[in-house]
Amino acid sequence: MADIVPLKPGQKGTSTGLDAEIDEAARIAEALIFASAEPVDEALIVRKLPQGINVRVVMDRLMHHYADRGVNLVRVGDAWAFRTAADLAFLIRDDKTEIRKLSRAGLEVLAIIAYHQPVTRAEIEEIRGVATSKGTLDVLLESGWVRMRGRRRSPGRPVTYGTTNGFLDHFGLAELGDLPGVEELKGAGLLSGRVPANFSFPMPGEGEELAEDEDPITQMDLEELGLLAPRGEEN
Amino acid sequence: MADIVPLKPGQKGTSTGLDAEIDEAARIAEALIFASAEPVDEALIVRKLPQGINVRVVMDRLMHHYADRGVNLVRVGDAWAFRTAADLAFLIRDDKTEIRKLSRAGLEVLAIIAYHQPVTRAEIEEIRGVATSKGTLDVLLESGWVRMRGRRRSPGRPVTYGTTNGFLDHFGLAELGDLPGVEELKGAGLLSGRVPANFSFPMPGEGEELAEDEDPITQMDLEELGLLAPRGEEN
Amino acid sequence: MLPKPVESASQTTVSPAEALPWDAPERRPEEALHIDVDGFEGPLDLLLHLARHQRVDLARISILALAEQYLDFIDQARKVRLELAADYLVMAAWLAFLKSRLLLPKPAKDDGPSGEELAAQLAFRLKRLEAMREAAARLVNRNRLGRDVFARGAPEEIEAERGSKFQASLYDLLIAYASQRQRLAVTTVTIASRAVWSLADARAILTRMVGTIEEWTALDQFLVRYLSRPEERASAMASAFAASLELVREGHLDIRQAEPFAPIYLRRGPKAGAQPNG
Repeated sequence: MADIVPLKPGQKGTSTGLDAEIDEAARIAEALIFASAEPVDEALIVRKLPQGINVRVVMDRLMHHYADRGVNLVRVGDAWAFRTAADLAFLIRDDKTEIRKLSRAGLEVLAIIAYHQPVTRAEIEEIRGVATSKGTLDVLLESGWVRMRGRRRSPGRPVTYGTTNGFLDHFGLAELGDLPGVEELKGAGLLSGRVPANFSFPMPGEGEELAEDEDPITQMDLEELGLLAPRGEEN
Repeated sequence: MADIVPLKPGQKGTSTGLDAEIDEAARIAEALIFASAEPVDEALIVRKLPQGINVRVVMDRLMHHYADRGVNLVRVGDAWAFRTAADLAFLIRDDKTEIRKLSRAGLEVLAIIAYHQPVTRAEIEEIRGVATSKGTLDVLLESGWVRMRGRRRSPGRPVTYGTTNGFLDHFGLAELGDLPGVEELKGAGLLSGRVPANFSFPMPGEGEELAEDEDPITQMDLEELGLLAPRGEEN
Repeated sequence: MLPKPVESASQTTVSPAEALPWDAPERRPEEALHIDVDGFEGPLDLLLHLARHQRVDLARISILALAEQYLDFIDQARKVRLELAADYLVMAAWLAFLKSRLLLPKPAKDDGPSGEELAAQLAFRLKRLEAMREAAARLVNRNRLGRDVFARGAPEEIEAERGSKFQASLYDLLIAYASQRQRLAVTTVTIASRAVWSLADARAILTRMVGTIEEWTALDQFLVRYLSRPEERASAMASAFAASLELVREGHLDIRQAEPFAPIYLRRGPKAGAQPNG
C-alpha cells in the first residue's frame, strides 16, 4: 500500500494519545465525506469532531492517506469531497456518462466570470466586444456554476456575477487561486479593466510594413478564411 | 494511521512486481465500487482488472485496508460496496427526513414577499392574481425564510409579511437591495424582452424597521391570530 | 472610447431577398456572395481572427496594419453590396478614426486620447480577449466531475448542514418571480404585434409588379394578394402609396387619382424598363 504518512517503528497500530485522537477524528471526517456525493462543508466536519481537534491536521492526514489511492480526497472551497482518481476515468466512464455541453460563447462568458469576478454584464460585454445573447447567462445560472453575487456600488447598481462551489467542484479546483494561469494573467494586467502602465505593443511606423513573415490579406484569403463565400457559387 | 497491511521494512513505497500490480488493481476496484450507485458485481471487477490478477487477493487487500477506517468495504452476495463503519452510523441520518423543495407557488409567494415587503396576504394575491392557500404561507413561515413583520394600519389591520436574515443567508444575499431589478433579469435572460414599458420591480424596503403604516405585532395580536393560546386558558 | 456594440451584435446579415416575405426574385450572381459572420462573435472577434492571420505573436501585431485589413474587409463587403450588422460598421468607423489619429499630426488644443493611446487600448482588448479564450480552453480541458472524476455513486444521507429542511436556489426564486410577474403583465396588457410594411418592402414589391402592367390599374389590385389580412391593410396601403410616389418621381411609374378618396391608379412609367435602383 502506498501509504504516504511515515510511520516510526513501533508506533504502528499502537498510536496513543493525540495521535490516536487524530486517527479517530479522521475516521469521523472520512465517514462524513465518503457518505456524501456533494462536498461536505468543513464547518459541519468541525462540529462533528471531538472538541479541541485541529481539523486541518485531520484533513491533512486523510488527504495524504488517499493521495495515491483509487479515490482521492479533494478540497472544494470550504468543503471536502472524495472523487475518483482522474487516471482511472477510462475504467469508470460508461455510455451514460454525459456532461453539460456549453456553447463557445457560454464557455467564454464562464471563463470571464471566473477570472474577473465579481464582474457585471457590461464588463463581460466590454471584454468580449459583443452583446451577450439571450440564453448565455441564463444557461450558466441554471447550470449552477454561476451566481449573482451582489450589486456593484456604482451608478445603476449593476448586479455582479461570480462562480459557485459547484463550479470549483466540477472543474476540480480547490479555490479560485487554482484557476489555470490566473497569476500570470494578473501579473500581465489582463484581468483589469484598464490598459496596464507597462503594456507594450509596437508603435505605428514599424508596423506599417508587413513583417517578413507576413502576407497582405487578399480577396483570396478572405474566401479561404470562410469570411466570404467563393464568387459565383450558388446560394 | 491505522494501516492494516503489514509492511516489511524497506518495502514501503517501493513495492514492485506482483505487489505493485495488486496495488494498482486495488485502486481500480476501489474507484469502481466508490463511483457505482449499486453494489458492484465481482464479475464486473474482474473484467476491469488487468488480466491474470487474482480478484480475491485484491479484494482481500482492500477489505483489510478499510477494516478499521471510517468506511468499510463489505460483501453483498456476489457484489461489493462501501458502507459507513457501524460505530459511526450516528453520523448518518436514519429518519430519512428529506430535504424538501419549495413548490412553484411557494417560490412565487416567497419572491413576492422578498420584493414587495412589507406585504399583506391580500396584496400577494393581487400580485399573483390567484388566491394563496394558507398552506403556502405556513410552509414559508416554517422554512424560517418568512416572518410576520407587523400589522398594516388599515381596515382589518392585516398582517404584513417580510423575509428573515435566514432568507438572506440561504440565498447568499448581503442585503435585500442585492435582489436584481428588471433590467438585470432581462440581461441575464430570465425575463423576456417583451414586457410592457412600465413594467418594474419594487425596490425591496430595508429589512428590520417597520414602515410608517406598520404596527409591531403584540402578544394580543398573536393570540388573536391563533398563533398563541390565549393567556390564562387551560392547556 | 471604443464603440459599444448594439444588441443585435451577433446577428448576421440576410440577403435582401430573404428579408422579403414573398417569393425570392432571381438572384444576381454577386448577390450569392454573402459574408459569413455567423462564426464570429462580433467585430472584436473578427479583429482577433485577422490578427492571428498576420501569423505573428499578438504582442508584435501592428495595430495600423490590422485596422487597414479590417477596413479592407468592410470595403470588399460593401463592394458586393452586402449589409453588415451595425456594430461591424461602428467598429470600422472607429478604426478609420484611429487610423487618422495615428497617421496625421495631432491638432493643437485637442485633449482627446492620442492615436497611440487608442491603439494601445485596442491591442489590450485583443490580448485580453485572447487570454480569456485560452483560459476557457484550459478550463474545459481540466479533469471534470462526471467525465474524468466521479463522486460517490451511492451517497448516504448525512445530517444537513443547515437547520432548514427546505432547499431552493436564488435562481429558482428569481425565475419564479420573473415568470410570474411577466405572465400577469402579459395577461393584463395585451399588445398584439402588428405586421408592418416598411417603405422598402412596399417599394420592392411595387417595382416587381409595375413592370408587367401596361394599363391603368387600381393600387388595390396590385396589392390584392397582400390585403387579405385586415390587420396588414392599413400599413400596406400607406407604405405602397408612399413608395409609389417615389417611383413616380424616378419615372418608373405613372399615377392618377380622379378626386380625393377615389381609387388610385398606376401604370408603367416612361423609364420602367430601366433597372430601378432598389
